[in-house]
Amino acid sequence: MSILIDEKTRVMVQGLGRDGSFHARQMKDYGTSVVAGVHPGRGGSVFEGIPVFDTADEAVGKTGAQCSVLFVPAPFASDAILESANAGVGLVVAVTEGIPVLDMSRVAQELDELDTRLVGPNCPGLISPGKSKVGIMPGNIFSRGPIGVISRSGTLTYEVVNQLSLAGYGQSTAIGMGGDPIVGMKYNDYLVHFERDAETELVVIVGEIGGTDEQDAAAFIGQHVTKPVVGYIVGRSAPPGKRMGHAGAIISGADSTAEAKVNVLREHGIPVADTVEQIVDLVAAGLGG
Amino acid sequence: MSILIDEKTRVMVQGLGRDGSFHARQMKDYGTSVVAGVHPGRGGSVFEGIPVFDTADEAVGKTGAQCSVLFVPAPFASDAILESANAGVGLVVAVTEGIPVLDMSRVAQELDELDTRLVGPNCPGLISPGKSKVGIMPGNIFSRGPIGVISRSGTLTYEVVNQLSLAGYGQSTAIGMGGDPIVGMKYNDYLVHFERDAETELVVIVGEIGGTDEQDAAAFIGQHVTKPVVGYIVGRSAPPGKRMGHAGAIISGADSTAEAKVNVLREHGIPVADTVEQIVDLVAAGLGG
Amino acid sequence: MKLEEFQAKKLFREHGIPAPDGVMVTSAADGKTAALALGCPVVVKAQVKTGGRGKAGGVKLARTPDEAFSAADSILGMDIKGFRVERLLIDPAVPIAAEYYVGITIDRKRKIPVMMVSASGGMDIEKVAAETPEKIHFQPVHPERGLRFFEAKKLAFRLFSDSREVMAAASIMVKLWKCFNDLDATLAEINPLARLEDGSITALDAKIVLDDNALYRHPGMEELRLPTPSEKKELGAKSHGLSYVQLEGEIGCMVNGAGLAMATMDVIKHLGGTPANFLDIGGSSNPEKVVHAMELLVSDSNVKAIFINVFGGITRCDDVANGLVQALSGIDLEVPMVVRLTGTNEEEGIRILAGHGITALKDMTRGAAEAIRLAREGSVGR
Amino acid sequence: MKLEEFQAKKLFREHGIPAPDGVMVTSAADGKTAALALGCPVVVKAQVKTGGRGKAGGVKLARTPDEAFSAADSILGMDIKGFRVERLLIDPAVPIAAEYYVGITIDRKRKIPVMMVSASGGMDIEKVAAETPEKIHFQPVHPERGLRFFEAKKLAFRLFSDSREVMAAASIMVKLWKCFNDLDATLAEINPLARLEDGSITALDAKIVLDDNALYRHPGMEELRLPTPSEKKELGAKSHGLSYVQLEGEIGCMVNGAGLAMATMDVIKHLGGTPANFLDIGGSSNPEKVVHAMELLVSDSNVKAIFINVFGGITRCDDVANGLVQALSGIDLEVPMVVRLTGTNEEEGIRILAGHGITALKDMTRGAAEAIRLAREGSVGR
Repeated sequence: MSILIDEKTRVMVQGLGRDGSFHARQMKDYGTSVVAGVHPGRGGSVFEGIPVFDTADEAVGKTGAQCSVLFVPAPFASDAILESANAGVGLVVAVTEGIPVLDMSRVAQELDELDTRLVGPNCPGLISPGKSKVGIMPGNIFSRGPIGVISRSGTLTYEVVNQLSLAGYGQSTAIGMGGDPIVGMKYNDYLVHFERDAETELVVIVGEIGGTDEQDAAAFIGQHVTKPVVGYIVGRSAPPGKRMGHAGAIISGADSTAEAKVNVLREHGIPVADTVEQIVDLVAAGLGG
Repeated sequence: MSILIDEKTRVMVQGLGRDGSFHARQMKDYGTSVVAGVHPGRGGSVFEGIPVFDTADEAVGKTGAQCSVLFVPAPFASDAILESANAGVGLVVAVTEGIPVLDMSRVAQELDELDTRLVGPNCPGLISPGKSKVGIMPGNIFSRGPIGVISRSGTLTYEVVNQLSLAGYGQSTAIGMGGDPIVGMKYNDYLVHFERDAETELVVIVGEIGGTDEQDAAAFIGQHVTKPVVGYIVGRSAPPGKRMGHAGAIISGADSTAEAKVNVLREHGIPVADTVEQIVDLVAAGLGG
Repeated sequence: MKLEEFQAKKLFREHGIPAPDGVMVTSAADGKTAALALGCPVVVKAQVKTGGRGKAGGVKLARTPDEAFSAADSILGMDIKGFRVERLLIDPAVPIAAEYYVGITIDRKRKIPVMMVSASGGMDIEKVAAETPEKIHFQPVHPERGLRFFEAKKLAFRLFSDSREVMAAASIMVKLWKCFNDLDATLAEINPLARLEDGSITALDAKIVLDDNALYRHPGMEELRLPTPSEKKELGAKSHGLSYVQLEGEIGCMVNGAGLAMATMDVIKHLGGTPANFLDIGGSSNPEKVVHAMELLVSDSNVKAIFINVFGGITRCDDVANGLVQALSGIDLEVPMVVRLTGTNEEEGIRILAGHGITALKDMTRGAAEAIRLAREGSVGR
Repeated sequence: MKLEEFQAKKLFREHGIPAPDGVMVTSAADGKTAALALGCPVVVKAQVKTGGRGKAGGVKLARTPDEAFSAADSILGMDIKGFRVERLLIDPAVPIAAEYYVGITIDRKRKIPVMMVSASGGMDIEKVAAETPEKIHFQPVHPERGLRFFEAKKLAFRLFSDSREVMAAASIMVKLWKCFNDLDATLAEINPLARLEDGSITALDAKIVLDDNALYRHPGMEELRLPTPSEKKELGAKSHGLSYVQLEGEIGCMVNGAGLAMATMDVIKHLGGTPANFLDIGGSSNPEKVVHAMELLVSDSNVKAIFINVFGGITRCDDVANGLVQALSGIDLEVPMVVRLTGTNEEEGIRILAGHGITALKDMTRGAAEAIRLAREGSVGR
């Protein structure tokens, strides 16, 4: 098992520019079932054995794509998310960085009315090791196993996963939920799935400064998650009012500091690592207990 | 029985200007349970024994109003409809004439998401004779009985009802659904209620040129209405492209002519009167059969 | 409020929709000057608020300024479906490769705007809809969200295959929605939207109908009103709170309420008469309104008899009768008149009218029949 | 992008929000001239992108032009929370009866904008939120529908009782939403919104933060950028694809990825060191970026050691190593440097670096500890 995607998930790639083409190939090589590309004006052509369509509607209609991964430039990305969602795609993964926050707010409202879940934007995507990879994660550092990973960051996810893999702790599914102020699914949405997933035995949540998602997760875990959870929060050394790379990583109030988040997690009985290396220790302890 | 309103319906009046004040009094005199007025800036005062509130929220919260009748000028009317709907009012009756059609389109979309039904705008309202009157209809010409009336017009409704009453055919509920291109509930929405209402034995639908609501009703009646229905369509002598008083009464295609509507109704087995007097004869025949 | 082509094209251009930047003229001489300024060939187009002007000879190609002069000269003053041509649009002529239709209007059933496109451009879209409905593609437009680019793109791929043309057309569609929404229009139409030989996409004709109820939000638009003579009469009536539409019949009608006014016209027609007009005086018994309404009726030389049909509702019939008496006292009527009065306090109302020598009936059909009879007799009914 | 008060007030006025129409000046002499032109009394206000300037002495009332001169003279050049005052706003002083708070920002949890109002105006709203949260009233704003008048009215009735004041305040709230939405802001705030003694409502302060990601839609806004020296450095970094924030510590960090960069800073702090900066060079192994990043680090005189922390993902470690070597070959480094390289092909990468005399570790925590040790020793690490 795994959550959201597996080897049967039919994936389409929206936007076959430089990045889209590169990662379409990477995903295919990883084993992802890439069934379609969408690129206006290139309908009817074939890219690396993948049929390309002008619109998401056609791609879904002709290939039964269930999941779309987006490499569309920021000014057009929110339109592309809505195109896929309105075409009936159940899961959209938006890799694109730099989408205006009000665009995402409009997207979020509309997705509420549709049967579509969104991962990202500004995210590395998600991967169910050995089954399917949807996004830009480096497949080789992941390994199959019982750990669920949910992270707001990209390379930090790789760092964490790499250490887990090296220590022998494979992953059921690892998700980069995105570093923007407004993202689609959040910790709690993923936790619901991990809680139900038979393969997952423990979940690592990697958080950062900004917002209060980690607090929401802490409360949610206390009430609804029976599996052990390990936390890690970065940005303890970040000054207030400054954007730390991620648009969402800015300390805008007492609640959004790393300290506040660490404290709330611990108050809910969730062990929190001080360094990446410590995560492995806490995972070992969590699985042992 | 009756539909939508009865003596227990708690009604509030939005907009206590000249018309709103006059008709608030008229409704109260008729026996309508008028529990609140809403007029920004007059909160805390009392009009004719009716407590007045600044906002619909307060009025609903403090009086349990379930129905609101609107006498708010056109430029502010769509906002007032949404105010009531968002305050939890289940039935809004918009008497106001001249609301821009795009405003009504936005209102219609939002009401779809809320649990609020709309009568009108640009309508005389509705009445369940002897029980409750919500709108501007002259109560004295109505009488209690087994006929449901749904009309797109105001005075024409009175004309029809007056003849029915004089001939001894009282009404369960009579509704002026409004003469605008976009109105809230339409024939079919009311027919569902009349079909279920034990007091109603026959429904008269009074239509006019413009749109295809009467055709939709004909198809709906054929499938879902077991009670006899009598039709009457005005505008047979109206030229194409000209607005006959009502913004909705304009022949804009072959389907929206009176002839087309009469024909479709008759094709579905619904007798159609040529004159107001004939309606009474058809009602008599319908109840007899 | 219907705009003329030259006005609609200007609004299109202001919204970024490509459309030929021609010149509106009202004389043949100005037409020639415009042709010289624009460079020939030009198209000389009658500006009338009706379709089918092409078939009626209201659109002509001119290869030289002199041809523009004679085309303008022949079109000005022409009568097209009852509309006299007073204005021309001189547009630069462009080499057309194909013609399409793009329009937005309100879908009354779904209660939202809908965009319609078709590869059958340049034709009457209602004819296309009636004969080959499969050739029209629809896209509902959520009034808050507007037409999204992906929706426009889907439509554009139905009409074009070249991706630059698709993008250009989709962009025009989004702009047309914005134009429709910004102006509170009830119709915004490009027919034809043309693909030119160079692959560019442009609006060769333009139609905008504004929502009269929303004009208060667009005060500048009122200045664009160029009423025809019959519209002038209707607007004059409106300024007195009357809703009036002139027809060609003999029985002048004055009614309170639009639905009842239509029913009155219908019953006249049903009885073999011809209504001279639609006239709704609204719900009040205000004598001044009745005077203005009467003036409208007597100013129509076709009117052979007048039928006043009033239903007293909230306003009582006795009040209405008093209002009518007061209004009619100042009018010297030369055609017969029938008054029908019913509803609240009808007996009292009829008595008041009778006291002033006005015949009043209670029955609408009988009243209409009486008016028709009097019109035929040419006799005076009071 | 944070705007200054005088810029935000101008945008407010353009959106119909009443706000004093003052003058921005950069010298005491101009301040006096402005006071003369506006008429005294005036308020002399430091233009700095931080709160609490009032307490810091950055706002002064001047009853005469000469007082305006001396107030301006004393405020210009002042340091307020690390921001040097270079600009002043001279506003006409108005008689205030009461102060309120009105602001819009994004509610991350509900994923929509939210309007917040409070009768506790003129105070730090975060303090109000922390201490007396019941004094703040919230209204979520649907991003497509916008703030409706009835919603604004409900909020306004929480603050005002006089109906004219309610209507004026509600109208300002609707306009503030439009301003927020039109400009793609992430914050638009009036604090205080003042009721003046004559009952009128006006914005006495103005704060707008624009969404950097949406600036491409508002090309004119870029001209409003008035960067502080540290912002200039960050902007310069951004133009090279680098995300940089200067801090006060000793260990210069260069990391690929924002999350990893924060983790790097944290581990330095955790081990008792102090990070000199946040620096994310993104995912690429582009040598040019590394050169620019290195220049940023060495230009910071606080930096005592450099810690390069790279995780090779899709980009392989050997490619990254080659990029680093190429970049570093042109740099004459005077502080010690530690490179940590891990991920795809890490062994090969470390070998390549070693071949060029660069110490490379696989472990992040050990790398950070080494950098801290070297910084303390002041020795050279290569």
